[in-house]
Order: sequence, then C-alpha cells, then structure tokens
Amino acid sequence: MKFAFFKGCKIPYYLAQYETSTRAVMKPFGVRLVDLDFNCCGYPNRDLYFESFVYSAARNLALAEKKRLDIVTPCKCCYGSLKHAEHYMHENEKLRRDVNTVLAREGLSWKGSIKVHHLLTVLCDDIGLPAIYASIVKPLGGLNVAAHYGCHALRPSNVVHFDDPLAPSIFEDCISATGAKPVDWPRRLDCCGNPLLGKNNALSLSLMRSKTSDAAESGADCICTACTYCQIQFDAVQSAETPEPNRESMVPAILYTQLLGLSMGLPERSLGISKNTLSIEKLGPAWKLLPGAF
Amino acid sequence: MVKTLLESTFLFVCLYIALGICAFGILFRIVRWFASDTGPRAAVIPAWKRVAAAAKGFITTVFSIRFFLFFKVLFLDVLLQTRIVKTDLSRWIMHICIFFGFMLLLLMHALDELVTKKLFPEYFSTLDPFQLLRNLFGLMVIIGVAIAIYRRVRHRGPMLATRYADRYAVIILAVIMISGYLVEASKIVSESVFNRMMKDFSSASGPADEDAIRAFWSSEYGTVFADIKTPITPDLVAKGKQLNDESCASCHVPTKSAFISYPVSRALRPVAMPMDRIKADVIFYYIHVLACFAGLAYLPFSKFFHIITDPLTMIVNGMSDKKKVNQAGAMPRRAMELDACTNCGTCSRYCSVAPVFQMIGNEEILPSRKISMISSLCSGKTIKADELREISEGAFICTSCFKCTEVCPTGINLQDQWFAQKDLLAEKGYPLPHVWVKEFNASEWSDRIRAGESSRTRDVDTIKGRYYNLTADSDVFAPCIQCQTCTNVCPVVAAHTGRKDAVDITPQKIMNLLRLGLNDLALGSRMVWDCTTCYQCQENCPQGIPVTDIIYELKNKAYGKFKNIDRTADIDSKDDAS
Amino acid sequence: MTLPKSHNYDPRHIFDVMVIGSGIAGMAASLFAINRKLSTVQAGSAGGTLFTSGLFDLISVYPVGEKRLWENPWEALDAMRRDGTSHPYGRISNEDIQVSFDEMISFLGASGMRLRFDQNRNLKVITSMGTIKYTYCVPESMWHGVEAYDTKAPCLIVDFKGLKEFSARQVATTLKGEWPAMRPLRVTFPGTAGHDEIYAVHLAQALELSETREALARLIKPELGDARFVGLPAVLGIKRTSLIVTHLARLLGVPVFEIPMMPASVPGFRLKEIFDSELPQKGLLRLIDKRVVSVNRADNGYFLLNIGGNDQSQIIQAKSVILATGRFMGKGLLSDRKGIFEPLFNLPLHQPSDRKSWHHEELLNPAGHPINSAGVEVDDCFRPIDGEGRPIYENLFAAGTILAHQDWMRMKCGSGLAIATAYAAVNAFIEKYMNTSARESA
Amino acid sequence: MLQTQVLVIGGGATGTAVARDLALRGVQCILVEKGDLNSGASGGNHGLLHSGGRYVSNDQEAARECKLEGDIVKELMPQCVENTGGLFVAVQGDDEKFIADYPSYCAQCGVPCQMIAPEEARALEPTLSISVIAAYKVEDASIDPFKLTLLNINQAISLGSRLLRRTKVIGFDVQNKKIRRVLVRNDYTGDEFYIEVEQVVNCAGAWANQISSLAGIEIPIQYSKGTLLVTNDRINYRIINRLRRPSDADILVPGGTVSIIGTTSTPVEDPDIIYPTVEETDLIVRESSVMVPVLERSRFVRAYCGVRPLFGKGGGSDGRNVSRGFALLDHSQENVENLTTITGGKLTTFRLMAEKTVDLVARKMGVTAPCLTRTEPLPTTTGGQWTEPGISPKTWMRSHESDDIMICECEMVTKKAIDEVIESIKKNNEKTSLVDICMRTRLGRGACQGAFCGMRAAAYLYERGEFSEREGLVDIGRFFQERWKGIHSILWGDQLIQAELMESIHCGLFDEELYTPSR
Repeated sequence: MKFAFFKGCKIPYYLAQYETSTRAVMKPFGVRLVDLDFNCCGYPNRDLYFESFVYSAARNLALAEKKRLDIVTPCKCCYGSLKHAEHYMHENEKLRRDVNTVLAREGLSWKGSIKVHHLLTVLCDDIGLPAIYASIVKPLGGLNVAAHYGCHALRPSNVVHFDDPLAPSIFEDCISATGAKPVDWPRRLDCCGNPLLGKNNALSLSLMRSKTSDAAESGADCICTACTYCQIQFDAVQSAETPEPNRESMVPAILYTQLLGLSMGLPERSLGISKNTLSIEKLGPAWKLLPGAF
Repeated sequence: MVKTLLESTFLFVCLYIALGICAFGILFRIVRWFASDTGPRAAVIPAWKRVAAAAKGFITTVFSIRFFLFFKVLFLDVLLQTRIVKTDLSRWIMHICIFFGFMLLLLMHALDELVTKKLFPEYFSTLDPFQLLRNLFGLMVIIGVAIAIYRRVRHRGPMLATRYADRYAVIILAVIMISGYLVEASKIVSESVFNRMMKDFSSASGPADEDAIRAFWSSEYGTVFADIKTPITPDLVAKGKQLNDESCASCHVPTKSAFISYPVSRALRPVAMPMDRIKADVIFYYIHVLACFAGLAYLPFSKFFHIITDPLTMIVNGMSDKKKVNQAGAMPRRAMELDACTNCGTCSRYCSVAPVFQMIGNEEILPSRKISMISSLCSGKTIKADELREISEGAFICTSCFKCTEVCPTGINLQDQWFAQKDLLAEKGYPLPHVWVKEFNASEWSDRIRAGESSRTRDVDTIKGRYYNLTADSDVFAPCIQCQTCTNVCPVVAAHTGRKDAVDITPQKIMNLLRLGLNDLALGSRMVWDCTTCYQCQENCPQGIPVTDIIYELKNKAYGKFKNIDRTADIDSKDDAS
Repeated sequence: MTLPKSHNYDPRHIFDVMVIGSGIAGMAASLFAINRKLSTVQAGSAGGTLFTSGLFDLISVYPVGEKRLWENPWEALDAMRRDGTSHPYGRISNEDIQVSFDEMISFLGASGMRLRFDQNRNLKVITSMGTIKYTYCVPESMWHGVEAYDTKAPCLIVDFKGLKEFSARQVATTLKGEWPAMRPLRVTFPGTAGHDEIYAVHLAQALELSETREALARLIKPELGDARFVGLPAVLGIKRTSLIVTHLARLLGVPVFEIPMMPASVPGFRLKEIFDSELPQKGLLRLIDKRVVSVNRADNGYFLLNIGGNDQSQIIQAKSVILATGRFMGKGLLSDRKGIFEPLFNLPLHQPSDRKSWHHEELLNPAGHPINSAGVEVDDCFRPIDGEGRPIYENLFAAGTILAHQDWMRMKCGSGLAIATAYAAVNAFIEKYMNTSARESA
Repeated sequence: MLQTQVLVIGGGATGTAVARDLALRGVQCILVEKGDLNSGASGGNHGLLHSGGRYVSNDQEAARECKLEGDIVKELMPQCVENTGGLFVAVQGDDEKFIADYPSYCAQCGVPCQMIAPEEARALEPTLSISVIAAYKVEDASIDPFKLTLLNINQAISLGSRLLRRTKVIGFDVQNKKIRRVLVRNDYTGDEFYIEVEQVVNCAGAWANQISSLAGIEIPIQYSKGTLLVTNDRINYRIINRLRRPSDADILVPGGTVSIIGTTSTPVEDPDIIYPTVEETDLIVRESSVMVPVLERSRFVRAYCGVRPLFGKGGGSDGRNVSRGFALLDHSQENVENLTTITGGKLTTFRLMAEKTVDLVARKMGVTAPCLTRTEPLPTTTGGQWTEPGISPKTWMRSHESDDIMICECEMVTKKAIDEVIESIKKNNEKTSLVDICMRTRLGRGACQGAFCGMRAAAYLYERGEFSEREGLVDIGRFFQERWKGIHSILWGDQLIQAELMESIHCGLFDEELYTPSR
C-alpha cells in the first residue's frame, strides 16, 4: 500500500511525534507514505474566502492525482477540508471549471480520480482490524481510554463519509485492538475547542474543559486523539492553560498512533512519547500496570 | 603610465570617502537594528535593553556547547550555501558563481597588495595564473549576474519582487565587471601603453630590436600599432619573441590567457587608435575603480549588504535556540534579518498558503512580500488604512507552518517575524478578524454597513457569493420548522462563559434573521464568529438545512463587508424604534 | 467480530430487510428484524426520534369525536375492533401488541432506559402545559410524577431561569384546582448565571457531571418544605439518566421526576442515543447519513435501493423493504396544492378528495382532521395495497404513522402504532417471504 | 354611567383616525370596538399605500385622492410607511392597448409614472417573470395598518379619549330625533351598560348597516371579500402590480419581512362569516405566479381575508365596479340628527375620510377648531411600535436586559415587547389575551404560526400572573384557533409539515383538544 501523506501545516513543527509515530506504526503493515509538495488544506481560509479554501484543497488533490496516489492524512481537520473541497468540486460545475483554470497555470487539474482517507479508516478498513489485532504484542489491558472523535472528520456525514455521524464506532474499535478499554462518555462527539483558539480563548478552553471533566467523570485515564489540532488542544493547550491547583486533575492526551505503537511494542523513541507536553507517566496506576511500559 | 591607486590623490580621496560612507552606512544600519521596533511592546523595551540582551545572548552562546555550531554554520551554510542547494539548484549555481567569483576577485585582484602579494611573492597581475584566473572569476560573476537577471525576468511576478535598490546593485556589479575587462582589453591594444613599457623596461637596443618586439606584440599580444614599417615576417616575429622572452615575459604572459579580455581586444582593433589617443584605458580604469568605490559606498544601502548580514544571520540563527524567543534580544535580530533578506522568493514558493494568493490576489499573503512590508511597518512610517488591512489579512492567513523558515537560504527565522508582525498589527488595531469583529456588536456592525450604503431598500446583490448563495436563497432556510434542535446541540450556546462572552444569538435565530431579511444583523453576531464549525447543527437538522455552511457563508460575507469599514469612524446609529 | 460498518460494507451483500425511516417505527422494525436474525440495513435522516416526548402511548381516546378517555387501553382496543374500524390496530391482536411492547421495553431496559407501566391501566402524566396526559408506559425518570399525581401529595415543581419552554408556575397554576399541594420554585441552573436563555439539552449535558447535580440539589433543598416529590423539566441527562435521578433523589431526600415538555425534547435525544448506538451493536447496518433516492426492482423481485445522492451514490440490495418513513414531518408523505403522495414507491394513498376537505375550520376539533387519517392502506400482512386490495409488491411492507385510517394525535397511539405495526410487518415478512424464498431455493 | 361628547363606533383605521382628529380638535370621545382593533377590513388588506396608479383607468377621482393622501401619509406618518416604490408590469398576453394607454391615464390624474425597460424591471426585481413585456415605475409604498391604528388611538387616548374593546353596540336610545344613550355589551364579561352621548359616528365599515339599522336606518352596502396570502420571507423589494384592469391576485406588496399577495373579490352576504378558502388560495397562487413565478413554489405562512364595504348597489358581480370611494352620510335627513356614518373608501385615504367626517360632526357640534391631522405628524408611543416586522429583533440586538428572553423565535418577539403591550392594554383597564398580543406584536405571525411561541407566551403570562387556573389553557386554544383561521387553506408542502408539528405537540403530546370546550 502506498499513499501520499498529507501532514498539514502543524505537524512538522508542533507535533512531529504524530508524523514519526504514524510512520512507525504504518511501516510494519507495509504501508508506504510518500511526501508531496502539499500546501495548506484550506480549512483556516474557509472563514474568510470560500473559493480560496476550495482551491487550496483542490490543489493538494490535484498534486496527488498527478502522482496517482490516494491521500492519507492523520489530521481530521485536513481530512474534512479535503473532503469538503472534493464534495464542492463534484457538486458545483462553475466552481470546478474556475478552480481547474487556476490549477492549469501550473499544469495541474482535478478530475476526482483519487480518494482521501483518514489514518483511522486506513487502519480499520485498508489494513483491517484483524491485522492490527495480530500485530499487538503488549496489549494495554487495564487502561481506560476516551476516544475523542474530532468534528471535521465525522460531520457533515454526507460530505465526509467517515462513519455513522451519530454513533460512530471506528475509533473505539481501533482502541479495543490495542487491548485498552474504550470508555463511553457523553461528550465523546463534541468539539475540542481548538478551532476557536486565538479567536475566543475563553470559549475554546470552556469547550475543552467540558470534555476533560466529562472524560474524568466517565473514568477515562486518558483521551485518545487522531487529529493534530485535537491533540494540541488536549495536550499543549490544556497543559499551558490549566492553573496550578487544578493541574493534578488534568486528563492527559495520547495520539492513537502512539497508543497503537506502544501496544505493538515499538520503541518509545520512534513514537515520540517524550515530546507530548503532558507526560503519560501522569496516567498513574493504570499506565504503570502496563506490561513493559516504562 | 597611470598612477597606481595609492599614487593618485584623487582616487585615494575617493577611496576614503567610499570607505567612510560604507563605514557610516554599516554603523547606521547596525544602530537601526537596535532602534527598530520589530516586535510588540516595543515601548517598554528601550534600546539599551536590546543591546544588553544581544550581548548576553552572544556571551552565553559563545561560552556554551552551541559555540561549536559556529564552524558547522560557517562551513556548510555560509561557504557552501547548502541551504540554497536544498531548494533550488540553479539559484545555488548563480549564487556560488557570484559569491566565489566576486570574493576571489576582491581578494586576489582588488586587494592584491594586501593579500596576493603576501601569499605569492612572485605575483604580478599580468602573469598566469593570475591573469587567467582574473578572467575566469570575472566570467563567473558575469554568468551569475546573467542567471540572476534571467531568473528575475523569467519568474517575474509577486513571488520574486525586485526592488529598485536591487537593480542598482546589479548595475554596479555589471559596470565593475565590464569596465574591468575593458581596461584590460584597451591596455592590450594600446600602443602608448606598449611604448611606455618599452621605455621603462625594454633592454632592446636600436630600432631593429624595437621593430622585432613590436612585430611580436602586434601579432601575438594583440597590440595595435599606428604604423609598422617593416613587413612582419616570421623571422622578425621569432626575433621579437626572443627579445620578449628576455625583457618582457617575466611580467607579461601572452595576453591570450586573458581569455575574455583578449577576444574583446580583438573586437576593439578597428577603434584601437582613436581609443589610444583619448587614453581609453585610463578612462576605463577610472570607471572601473570608481565603480568599485561606488559599490563599496553603496554596500550598506543595497543588496550588497547581505554579504555582511547573511553570514551573521546564519550564524546567529544557526547557533541560537529558536524555541526560546526573548523579545528584547529578538528585536535587533529581526531587524538584522530584514537587512539579510535578499528577496529571493524561496519562501513564497514554498508557502503553504500561497494558493490563497492565487485565488484572492492579495500579495501581502506571500512571505517575500510580507518581509518587505514589515520593514515599513517597523520603521514607523504611516501606512494607509487599506494597506494595513491587506497586510493584516496576509498576516492572519499564515498558518504558522514554519515552512518558510525551513527553506530560507539565509536562515531568517521568518516564522518569528510573522508572529511578531501579528502582535504588532494587533497593537495597531488589526488583530485577527475574529477578534476585531467583536469591537462592535451585531447591531453596531449593521449600522456601519448601512452607513456605507446609500440605498434604504434591502440589498442582496452586494452580498452574493460566487458559487453558493445559501444566505440569500429562501429555499435553503425557509424549511426551518423552529424546532430548536440546532440550538440544543450547539456546544457554543451551551458553553457558559458569563454574559460578557456569551453568544448573542442562537443558530435558530440566525435562520430567522435570514428569513426576516435581516442578514446584516446576523453578519457581526458572536454566534457567527464564535462558531466552532463542529457541524452538530447541520448534522442534526431534521429539515436538512445546512446551518453550518450558512454560518460559514455569513462569515465570508461579513468579512467582505467589514474589512472595508473604517472601524475608527464615528457614525450615527440609526434608532430603529423611531 | 466484524459488524457491518456504515463507512465500509460489502456492496454485494443482499440484505433480508431494508428499513427506511428512523423514527420509532423504523427503529422498532430494525430491532425486531435483528432480534430475528435477519440481516438488516436501515436508512433515514438523523432526527427521526428527536420529536418524541419519551412517553409510550398505546391508546387512550376512542372514539375521538367523543373525546372518550379510557383507563384501560386494552378495552379501548377491543371497543375499536367491535366497531369494525379499519384502524391498523384492527389487524393485530392484543396479545401481539403486548408482545411487541414487551420486546421493545426489554430492549430499552437493557440499554439503560427502564420503562414503567401498569399492565391494564393507562398512566396519568403531568405535562409542561399543565394538562394530564394518559399514556401507557413512561420512562422511569417520569414514574414518580405518576405516583405524585395519583396521591396529590405535596410536591415542588422546579423550573430554571431562562428555560423559556417550561414554567413551574404555569404547571402549578393550571393544576391548582385538582392539586392544591403543588408549589412552583424558580432557581438559576448552576453555571448559567448571566445567560439570557438556556436550552434543555445543554442542561441535560451539564447534569451528567456530579458537581452540577450537587450544586442543583443545594439550591432546591432549602426550599423543599413539606414537599414529598420534586418535579423537574425533562432535562435529567441523556446518557446517565437513571443515575442522575437516583443521585438527585438521594441528595434531596425525596423522589424526583421529570415532566415532559415540547421539542427539542431531551427524552427524544435519549432514545436517539440508545437506538443509534445499541442497534448497530446488535448488527444493524445504519446508513444514517444517507437517503434513499430511488428504488428499482430486480428480476428476482429484490429491491435495488439507490442510496445517497450526487457524488457518492450506492446501490443496496434487499429482499424486502419496510417503509417506516412517517408522515409529513418524516417526509414519508409529501404534499403540494393538489394532493399528497408517497415519494419513494409512489404508492396509492387513501386521502380526502381535495384540499378543501383536508382540515377542519377548528384546529382543536376533537374529531381530527381528515388529512391525518390519510396514508397507505395495507393488507393483513401490512403490505401496501392497490385499489383492488391486492398487495403492490409481495415484499414491501409499511409500518408506523404512514398508515391510513389512524389519527395518532387524537387517539394517542403514536408509539404503540409504530411498535405494533413494525412487529407485525417483520413477522409477516418472515412468515410470508422467508418461507417462500426458502421454498423457491429448495 | 359613562358620558362622552362623541361616541365613535368601530376600531379600524377610520374610527381611530376619527378619534385622533377629534382629540386634536379638543373633542374627547369614546371609541367602542366589538372585537379588537383592525379586526375588519383595516386588518385584512395588503397594507398598500396607493400611489393612485391602480385607479387611473377606472376611478380617476380615487386616483387623485390617493396621490394627495399618499403624500401626506408618507410625510406625517413615516414610521408606518416603508417607501418602497412600486412597479406596474404586464406579461405576455396582457392587453397591449391598456399598456400603451397607461401613461396617459396617469398623466390625466397627476399620478407620476415612468416607463422602464422590462430588463431594468427584472434587474430591480429579480423574481419577476421573464415574460414581462412592459413596466412602469410608480410611487407606491407599503404601510403597516396595525401600527397606524395603534398610534392613532394611542394619541387620542393620551389626549383624554377612551377605547373600549370587545364592546358591542346593541341599541340606541333615540329621543327627539337624537340618540341620547347607546347600549353596549362587553363580550368578555357579558356586562351591558349605557353610554350617554352627544354625537355618534358610525365607523363600523362593513358593519355600518348593522349599526345604523339599530337606529332604523338602512345603508346600502355590498360586501366583497378579499383574500390575501403571506409568504414566509420577503420576495420583492417594491410593490409589484399587474398592469391590467383590476383583477384577482395582481398586487404583490412587500411588508417588512414578508410579501403579501392578493387579492380576490367575492361578494358575501354576511361580513361576520368569512374565511379564506382553498379555491381562493389556489387562484391567487396560480394567477400571481404568472407575474412572479417563484410564488408557485414559495412557502406561505398565512392566508387572511378582509371584507370591503362597498357603498351603493348594482355594479358587476364581483363588486369591482362599485366605487371604492368613500361615503359620508349625515343621517339628519333620516331623522337621527346626531348620527353620522362613514363607510367605503380605502386605507390610503383613511385620514381624509376621518377629516371630512370630523368636519361634519364638528359643524353639528359647533366646534370650530380646524383639522390638524393634515399638518401634525403622528407621534410614536410605547406599546404601539411592536407590530413592525423586524423591529423587535433590531431593538433586542441593539441591547437588552439580561432577563429579556425571546418569546417568539420566528418573528423574534421579546419579553419586553410583550410587557409593553400588556401595560398599554392594562392602562385601558383590560385583561390581556394571547390574541391581543398577537395583534400588537408579531407574535405567532411567523413560520410556526404560534406552535412554539404560543406555549412560551402562555407560560410567560402565567409567570406574570395574568392567568389563573386553566385560563391560559383556554386562551391558548383561542389563540391557536385565531392562527388556524389563517393557515388551514395554505397547508401544503413545508407549511403542512409545520402544522403537523404544531398538532403533534399540542394534541399528540399535550392533549389540548381534550381541554377545549367543544363548539
């Protein structure tokens, strides 16, 4: 299997561990991730200019199309954005024409011949859960994990086609494969608040805290993410914005690729665990029980 | 003979003037590094703090393990310019040609007294390999300049903005090179130069010998004589060669090894005599030297300055820790980086949001453009409001991906510049649109929109989207049955952050404002600008209304209208209840 | 363990049943089909159950024109059968109705929503309008309200500042005549100070956290007085309702109950949550984001259903279809100025001759508007029939409110009708069609 | 016993304008209205301030009057007017001669009119059909008749007059050719009482004959019912008239946030028994969509009708040829010296009608004060401004108290608006009902037609203590019925879904039909 790897803007500098851990866990399954000269997925621009958002995304699609590679992205926001652009390009002929005219300036064109995948759907569907179960050498028994779905991959479902938008299970299935126990939590499908960071911090943090308290009340040891922005929010932002007296109650966040990598027995360094702001050692007893962890 | 540089009082004075200007210019620019407000909260960081921070940074780096990075940076980045080779081979070739050609000419030729003679006591400018190398180095520079000009013409456009100062620099460089070759060529063909040499150095005795040498120089060295009396026979040339070997060869290798100047001299033959009469060689010499002085004087004010700033930047950034940004120390560094930028356009080519520029045409999105705007932003110049608007749009479209910093051949910490720019813009009243939009409430925005529109009737045409028009199409929102599901699933409405920050209207109320034709009232609402775009409302709407897409469109339309509104102007708010 | 996934399923699979519609009828049909090991796929929009109040009506008014209320729903059903009505209930025995209810109740109970009922008696529930509603079955969270009303014991009704759909004072004032011991209390819901308007679902989400419950109890407790019950608007959580109800009761020292209110209804969200997450666990393939755009029939009689729209359409093959698309709100029936029609199969409909006779001149006319009795006519196997009474397709069934000759809003039989007809349709399919196809393959 | 100088009967535009005119001349009056303000023709029309263009071909007198009065209303009562401008457009198949003659008709009446190209008309009004072949610009405007009436009566009240709503005149006590006392009955309480009067002005519109017959006088009046439809959102910016001789469904009036299309003209026998029918609704949609095709698939939220009192007998079958001019009748000749009747006419000329009437009454009374309504601007008063569409959300979004919630979401009517309305009703010592609030605000007039806001408003009135025991339950039933009158003929498509939702909540869940007394 070979995919064009769409990192998005934040991974290289802010969340390098997501890239390294993704590459580390994909390698044993024979998945090759190819780097192309992608640009921004377009999402940040959608607030201001619709057409520049579509064009940015479409250019990425066209680049992958030129190489005849499907795209896989570990970021749910990028996933949603690329899927949206795909949807609009299919739906609106005038838009398709105009975007293709601009793409043609650099010898590109969009035909819609490739697919966009999220990391989880590749794991779950293309690699398949049985293969993942088979790759586990250190099951993470005793760890209660709250799966945070991330909005932009899940909704609107008629555009993103990710999973059942109201009762998705793909993430829990992936977590179960590692031996950890997915917890059911009321706010699992809610927003992490990151889209509002820098725009309305009070609101952004309020959204995040309603999720972390819910995860804690539901008995989760950690929140598991599969999205660049969600991870930044629950990890770096939570850590920076939680005042001292409440720091003990922070619920740490872990990337799914790190979780999977640990259960596959991959070396911690390749997973970049130490790069997470909130140390997973803080997971306390549950984590320490893990066979071979630390 | 022309007096050497040191012997001509005029040139001597010129040199000192040029040196003076250059030194003053460099000093001026360095002072400016510490005086420029290249970051936020400049008022509370006076220059002495910046100097202190820079000094402290210097000292701590020198006495830390990081000092060893110095050699790595110097060798790989400064000398071999590996940062360029990563992104653009032709640029690297261009740059290596100019850099090495020019530096070697400088050292070997311009500073021959100080450098070459010290290293090679037998040095003489008309001896090989020096004559050959001089031509070669000159050629390198010319090739480099040609590539540079070709690239500028070929990749013209906003990605590779050419400044006027850049053009003058290239012109001076070209003049120096061309005049240099012309000095050499005109000397080759000059009879009077030959005669002077004969007078000073020749051991020839008698006209026969002189004729022989003249014959030899005429046929082999390319000198053009007004009248060669005797026919040039091979014997005469052979004799001339012999005499030449005795008295000239120790200083003059055959001019053919000047493989550029010699062909040029051949081309000059027809006009050699008149040229010689007007002492063209001296004129060219003066042009050459004065152009060099001009270049020297101009150095701190032109692109040439990067010869100094680039290595400095590479060294400073290569050795310091990018993650620890201290504003006091960062300010002079940023100012220096602004001087180090050569406007090569690499950053723009790799910019993650460059496609946005393709679509909306705002050049201020492009990093190469931004960096030059930052200079004017920091210089305290008054910038027009609409320009500021464009600049801030460019600043906030940046996604902070660090790609530009990664590829910058000069190693400028561009991302840090952008962060500082954003902060500076926020200080000037241009923060992120999501933030400035809250300077007014929805109602006040609506007043402002109306103040700018003459017609009293509802105006839909100006808020039409190009591809979708959800907010103006009643088929889209009319199916609303007021069930409140959208509001009930909205996490933003649910977030209780106190009345000051609470959303003003709910998604359902937005649908109703649209239905009531009060679109303007929705545009500036907090609900629109605080929407997290989580799509819960849209996914759960039993009537299939694209609520989130509508909110997105409202943001687009609001931004389109608001950005042209002067936020500082007072307007009469119309009393609706009248 | 590989359950079919909405994002990844085998398009070649032939399903036994495709259920179209995601209201109570669609959910019930899917549940019954899966419980009978049929391979089942369901399509329908997201909000199908959001408008349900959480009460499970069987029947309480018959005949509607007379506004006759029945204490015992089974007797009402018997009376209706005696009158020879063509109501869909007439095609199902009381025993089957009972069994279908039991199956649904046990499913919901196992999924965390316990329902309470009194075998042969309709329960009386206070509504937020201050009316008393007869219903068959209530969620446990509302049960103490039934008890409180029966005993007219001192009771505190609490509402929240800014929740504009629910007024304790309205409930208490309206019921003052028959229940003088009821007292209203207004409190500011914890954490919502400074917010002008608050919304039921958000309160429910907030109550999932124990600290919110404790804060709320601290506000109510001092005002308790002699109250032996505390009534609250129906906002007691979505996922952990039983826990919240018991926790609040423990904190307050008296039983608490919920009062159903108008949409958007929290109990509706609860049901949606249960159906959405539990049915796929049992093996249902849910295509919740998809709509059935068109239907074709293969030569072997199987249905080929075109799912989705513009860019991503897919064909699903199913041996049978249960149409549970509801009425106008559910888009099972569409209308224009000339008449009503069924958009998917273009089924013949029983309907008034012209629009003039769709509605009465009084909205609250107890006889009910004729348009509300329009719909799909079916045979005893709940297959839509043509003018001659013959089934249109052997393998097409209909259930729920799309059926003709019923006015669930006046008879108070919405959920009962949905559950019982879904049950009958699934069983009819198994009996008629699975056996036939088994014979054919043999 | 109540006493008054003048008793005005009828709380429509004319009656309230008469009350205001009298008050401005220093004459106090009592205005009795058997229902609520504007419950007759004043509330059942387009809300169109005619430029006169509509009448230039068939009633030049009316056209001139409209032009003059229209200008006065625009100047003195701007808060009730949206000066939209208007268009007359003809589509393929319309009478070409009429189209060609139209400018000269206008010129004869002094009504400004400017021909524009069909393309320009479509640029101004994008919803116009592509089959438009001719268009003229005129000076039509839209007017809010509810606000107009409220502001007129409010000024009269502030000058000392009184309004008695739900008060029906049931008898005159005539002595010596003069009405001495008027017997009235309050329909809510059933109380009957006398009002001692000097003069009686009969402004009962379509009910004028019923009033005059109490004094034994017959007034020849024909009743013509006109039905109109309200769209869910505003479709046009200007008033769009069909350029032809007056006929069915040929005027589309934008009224704030909606558009109103009508009307029909059907003779009826009894002005009390009128409701929009399915046939009329279909006719309006069919006819109007020729001019504005989008109406064929638009969502309509309401149908309503008014009955026009047409003075005189004869004329064509639909009453369109009977004069729309007004009739001022001095009943002195019929032996009742102090009774004056004003009837007929149209909304645009309501002020003129009042002026002429009060001139006559003042003469009878020997009052010499001149008419001031021709020069004095109409003041805005609290409680009177909330009928304007969009005013409530605009005010609320400008700023509001923290407890000022929105009771009605569709039209965004706030608690504050409702409070003000209740206070203004209480000033008159009356009890508030949901129907009253609906008339004085936009409550229940939007898409949901009361399904949600009726419940919230009832809850709020309980909160305020306006209702005791089951009063609110009964009142909400009345409110729904009032709304239902206007929707049951337009229930198809989205609006049928809305109605189903309404019924499923109020019958399916709340069992309200079991609590409403059967009729």
